[in-house]
Amino acid sequence: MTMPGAFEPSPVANYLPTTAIIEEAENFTARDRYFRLSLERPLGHRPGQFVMVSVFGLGEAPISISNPPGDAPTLEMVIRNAGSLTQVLHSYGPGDAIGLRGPYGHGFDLHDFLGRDVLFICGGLGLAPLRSLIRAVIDRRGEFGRVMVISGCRTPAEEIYRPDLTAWAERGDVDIVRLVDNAANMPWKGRVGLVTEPIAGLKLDPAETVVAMCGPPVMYKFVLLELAGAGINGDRVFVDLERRMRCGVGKCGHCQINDIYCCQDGPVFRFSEIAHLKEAFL
Amino acid sequence: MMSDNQRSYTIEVNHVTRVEGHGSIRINTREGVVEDVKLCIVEANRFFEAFVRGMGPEEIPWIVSRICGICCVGHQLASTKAVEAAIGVVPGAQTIELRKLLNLSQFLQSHVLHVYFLAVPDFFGAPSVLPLAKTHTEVVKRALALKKLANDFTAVVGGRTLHPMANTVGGWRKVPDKDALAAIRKRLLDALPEYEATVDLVSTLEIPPYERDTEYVSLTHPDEYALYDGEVRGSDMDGTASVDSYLSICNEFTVAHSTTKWSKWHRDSYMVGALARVNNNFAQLHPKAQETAQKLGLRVPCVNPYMNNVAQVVEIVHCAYESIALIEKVLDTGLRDEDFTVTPKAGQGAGATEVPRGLLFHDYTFGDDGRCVAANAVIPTSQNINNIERDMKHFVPLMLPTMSQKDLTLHMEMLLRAYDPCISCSVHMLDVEFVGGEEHPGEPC
Amino acid sequence: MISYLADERRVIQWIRHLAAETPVFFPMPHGKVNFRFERVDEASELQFARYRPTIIAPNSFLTPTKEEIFKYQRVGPGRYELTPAVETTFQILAGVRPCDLKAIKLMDDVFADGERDPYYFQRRTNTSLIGYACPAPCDEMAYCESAGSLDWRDGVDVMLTPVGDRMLIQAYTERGEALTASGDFDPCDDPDAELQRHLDERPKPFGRQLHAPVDELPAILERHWDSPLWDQHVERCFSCGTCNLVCPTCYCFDVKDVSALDGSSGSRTRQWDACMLTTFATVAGGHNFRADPAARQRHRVKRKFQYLNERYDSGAFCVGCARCGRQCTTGIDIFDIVNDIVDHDRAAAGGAS
Amino acid sequence: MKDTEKPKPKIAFFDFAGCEGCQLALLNCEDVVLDLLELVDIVEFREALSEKAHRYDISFIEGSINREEDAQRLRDIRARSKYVVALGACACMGNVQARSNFVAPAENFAVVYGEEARNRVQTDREYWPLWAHTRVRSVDEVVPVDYQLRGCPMIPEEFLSLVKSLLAGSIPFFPPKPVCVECKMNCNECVFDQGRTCMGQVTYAGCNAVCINNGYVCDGCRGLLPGANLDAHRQLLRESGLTDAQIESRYRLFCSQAETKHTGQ
Ligand SMILES: Cc1cc2nc3c(=O)[nH]c(=O)nc-3n(C[C@H](O)[C@H](O)[C@H](O)COP(=O)(O)OP(=O)(O)OC[C@H]3O[C@@H](n4cnc5c(N)ncnc54)[C@H](O)[C@@H]3O)c2cc1C
Ligand code: SF4
Ligand code: SF4
Ligand code: SF4
Repeated sequence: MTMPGAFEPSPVANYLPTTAIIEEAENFTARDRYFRLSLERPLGHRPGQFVMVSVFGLGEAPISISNPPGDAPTLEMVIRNAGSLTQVLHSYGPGDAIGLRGPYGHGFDLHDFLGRDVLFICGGLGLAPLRSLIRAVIDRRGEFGRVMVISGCRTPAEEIYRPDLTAWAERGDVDIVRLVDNAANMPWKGRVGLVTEPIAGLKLDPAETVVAMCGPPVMYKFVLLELAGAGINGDRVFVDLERRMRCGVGKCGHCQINDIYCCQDGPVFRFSEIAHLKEAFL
Repeated sequence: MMSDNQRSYTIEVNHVTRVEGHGSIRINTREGVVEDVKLCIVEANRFFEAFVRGMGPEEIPWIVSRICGICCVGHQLASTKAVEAAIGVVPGAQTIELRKLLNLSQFLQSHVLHVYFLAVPDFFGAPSVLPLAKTHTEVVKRALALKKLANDFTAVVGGRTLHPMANTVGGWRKVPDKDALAAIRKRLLDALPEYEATVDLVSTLEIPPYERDTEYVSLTHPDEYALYDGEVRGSDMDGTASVDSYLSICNEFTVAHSTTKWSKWHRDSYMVGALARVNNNFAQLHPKAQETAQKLGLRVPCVNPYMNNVAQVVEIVHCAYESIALIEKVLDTGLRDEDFTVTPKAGQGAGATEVPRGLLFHDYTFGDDGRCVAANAVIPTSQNINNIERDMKHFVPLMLPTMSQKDLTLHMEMLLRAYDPCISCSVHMLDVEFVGGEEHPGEPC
Repeated sequence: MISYLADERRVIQWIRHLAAETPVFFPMPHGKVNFRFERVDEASELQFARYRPTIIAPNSFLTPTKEEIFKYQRVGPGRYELTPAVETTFQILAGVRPCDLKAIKLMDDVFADGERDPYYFQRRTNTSLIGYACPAPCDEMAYCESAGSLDWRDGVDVMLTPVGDRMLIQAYTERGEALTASGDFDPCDDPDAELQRHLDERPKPFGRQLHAPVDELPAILERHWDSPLWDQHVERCFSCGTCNLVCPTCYCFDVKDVSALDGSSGSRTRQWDACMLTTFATVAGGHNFRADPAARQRHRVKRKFQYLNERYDSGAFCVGCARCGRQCTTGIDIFDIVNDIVDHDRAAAGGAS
Repeated sequence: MKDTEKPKPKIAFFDFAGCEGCQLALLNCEDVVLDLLELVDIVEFREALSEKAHRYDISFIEGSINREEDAQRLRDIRARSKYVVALGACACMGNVQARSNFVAPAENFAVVYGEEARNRVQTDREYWPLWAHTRVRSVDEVVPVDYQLRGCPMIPEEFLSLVKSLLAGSIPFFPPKPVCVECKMNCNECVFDQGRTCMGQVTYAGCNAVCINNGYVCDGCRGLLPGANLDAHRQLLRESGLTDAQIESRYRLFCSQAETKHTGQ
């Protein structure tokens, strides 16, 4: 690689990926593969940010950063086999090299959560970006009130980051609700149902709770209704909006909703700031 | 032990490779005597003459170009001429020059493809051109370069290489870019040594020495080596026949043992194609092409059908020099956008042009509403097929005493390929032939 | 600013003179009724009077329809050498109309947003603009005055303003001064008077007029999210994206890799995309955030008259060139859509009061 | 890109009823033909070579399927192939020859070969296997097709992009957009501005609008774009002065087959 320092996007390095080597790869589910990459230097990211992953010849895809911020020159992510590029990435393993640029976007700001009760609502692959924040919160567990994680997916076979979920549950100071839409004929100790269902049972303190959520587009409308029912104000709900993205830096126009670009102004938004955008929650 | 040539056997080559379209050869011998030789066409029908009915004049050349990918330019030109004759359109001088260029580019492309890709592997004893890429890299690279040049030439003049769209009834939809044309001329000039090398390559090939005299039929023109236009000449006649009389030239007829339509004119059969053209119009070839013929031992009249490949090389040289000169002329005159609006009307007309494989006729009739009511096309391969079978019938007994079955098979395939038959084209003209032999009752060959 | 006067013949001579040294692009007739920017050579016939907005707007000289952003070359297992595309050819766009000049200014805003886009700006800095102030609407479709772009001059190096049978030539930048130095022009002492004359000579109103001022449109459009008008205006829409592609303020692009057969080398390119195309907002997995043509049309219209004005505060993103309405084969005109919504808004307000 | 070595995929070409122009279009990729041979084994290509094999990674099928005998051969090829790619308009949608589907087969025979031939074909069993002209079918009407390379002829760039994609273990994808996109990017004057009519708005792009670039109009040889607004298009053609019969003939010129499928007739 001849272009140094691409992790601090400079005008020249714009769009130019650097190389990272896969250290560990594991299939979490039939279509989700976990990767840990070693980098030349720490990413310097915030939870909720993303990187553009490249395979030369096939293009790029935005992928969320799963690991918490820190000094380690590491990047963790989970990639779903969803198309032309991600299918090829699923054949990649330790030692293989991929291209990276970023981190991009506005992630979560830890200050919005400090001292509060924190509720994470993750649908399916939505746990991938939220894990970065959950880990950051747990690392400084003492500085937060209650910490609650609702993690749902379609079937038991589709759950990602299972060891993490188990470890968090074992701590005792984090409330974990794991649930699936359908557990038919599969071993499953968690609950069956939609991520909206456990919310009422958590007996949230509307004045103290801050929510971070990420999941498939259909999830948002229903969760937001449920949260509104629980009296939680839109300015304390943070959502992660994923749209088609080609450039990652607010130029290509694909992720535009009204006057915002999800990549540059998001992907994490305070709900109250975008509640009026009718296209945000289709 | 019986020697190979004493045995009774059947040679069957189904779906002969390295020809355009699907054809099969079938030869029966019994105790060293040839009982039957047949060339069968097993291509599926596409009914062009049926479904072009109802089309307007401009649509016809565009659609019938799809009769054959290799001969698309030829079908387009012959049908354009026929349609123009039918509805009384006279194209301008510029259009005719562009059509000639388009035709020349197709000759260069098709002949290079045929000589290098389809015929030469036989002489190197290779099953295809692919292994030659390793053993004769230079040859293959040259073949590709020359083919690319010819393709780019077609694209510059016609808009694209296959099924070009710039030519239409009455004129040119978009005249070629003069810079691009000048660039092609320069590339042709630069490629002259490569064409020379092609001649050298072919001079090393051993052409089977078989001869059989036949009638040679082609266009002929008082002012030039006839490729785009002219009257029809048969080597057996004095004077010429008009294109309009094409039905009495091809004289399509059926024979008792076969349902195939055959052609004959002054004799039992005739040959069209490069050898026929060279035989009939040798004096009008470019001097360099005449030199080439001499170098390759082609003396007219030449009656060895295997020499058709050599005649193609002679024409490659001719076309290269012709193209260079004609592009220069066109560039000197300058290119203008022309009006090519056409008013459909009733009428009938035939058109002919030489295509790489020989003489091609198209004929259309338009009704009062300006839509096509009848169509006919007589393609080179259907004219040649009678002659090919006769060659085979003549050669097999000559070869049988000295040749193994394998060699004989190869020689028959080579003979077929020497004619550069284009069976995709012929399908809509030829009936399929069945061999009712006892071994394979009812099975098509 | 230096100002000159000259007749059109001398101005054209000057442009030819520039073209002898630098690539100059000028709107020239193309086909039956259209124009496009073409490179000026000896054979070109240059004319200012005859004009209809070019098929593709001149912003294609700043963001080409297809542009390489870098090349890659494998140099070892997993190791690639990247070479960013550098474009430093100096070019002049001459005869650029005010609508397109404003559009270029808007593109400057877009590509400077967040990270400055190096590929856009390397072309932008190497491009000189010679504007031409329209003395009359180019045809019955234009509504540049109403869209607020008719008097745009910001960003030009040289502005040509027809006054009577002469032209006022004004160099707005140092580069403009250098360019005009080679012209055979007369000095002009009172450019303001000339400009005023130009304005006086211009028809009033100039071209078609929107039914509401552009700065009121964001609020009006906001009130009509669910209007059945969106559906009505796409009944004949082909979702063909023509309206996007011809628009001087559309800039969306797709990123694609073009590789050699064995994948060892190639380039990453970006090429124009269009939000009216069906799959523009489709994500992997198949969900389409704007599957309905009406939703796409609404997005396009609101982008031009609401969203981007809100984001960049540069006035309407539609400059009123009317290219989209002219080039739409099915006759959908954003001008009609907007007016229709304004009329309904007015009617509703009238009915309510 | 990964660096592990994979065995060369076996590629085969089969031709049915068509002009063989698509195979020729491939031979016309002179710049890359030799490179391609480094990456794949071409095991069957009757037009250019005499070799044969029994299992194929990618089978390219050229031509329409006009007879039951051909359909059988195609099923056999499908069974032996990992991917089947329809190569060109004939294979993708029947192409021009599918126009004859609108006429009784016997009538087509009579026109081309005369009454006598028609009678023979209809009465003599022996002629049946070769002549049985069922109906002109596209490849996907007979067997499942993985990918389509549209156009008459197919576009070599698309062919290469498909091969590259499959070699890389990826999924070939040809964006569904109309020809107008490419036409505009080429800065062409719309043919409607010239008083002519065009199929570009409802036709699957990928040809770079080559016909319009060269002064012609789009005749739709790449087939109808899924979901295209055909009602609006027919209406536009009507307003441009075409009669309903002319409109139908325009639609049928290349994509008779695709159109009947498209509109669910
Ligand atoms: C901020 C952000 C973070 C993300 N984080 C993650 C993450 O952590 N993990 C993860 O797995 N994913 C994540 N995604 C989603 C991920 O980016 C996509 O899954 C990925 O881009 C798919 O790329 P691909 O090349 O494999 O798919 P592609 O093949 O490129 O498919 C994507 C697009 O191509 C087009 N397309 C392809 N095939 C078709 C077809 N048959 N018909 C129509 N259109 C088609 C569609 O328009 C589709 O939108 C994230 C997305 C965003 C925006
Ligand atoms: S140009 Fe017209 S038909 Fe095409 S997408 Fe735009 S509005 Fe629709
Ligand atoms: S929306 Fe239409 S009128 Fe407005 S700037 Fe774009 S092309 Fe011109
Ligand atoms: S000419 Fe055809 S393809 Fe081009 S824009 Fe017009 S309708 Fe579309």
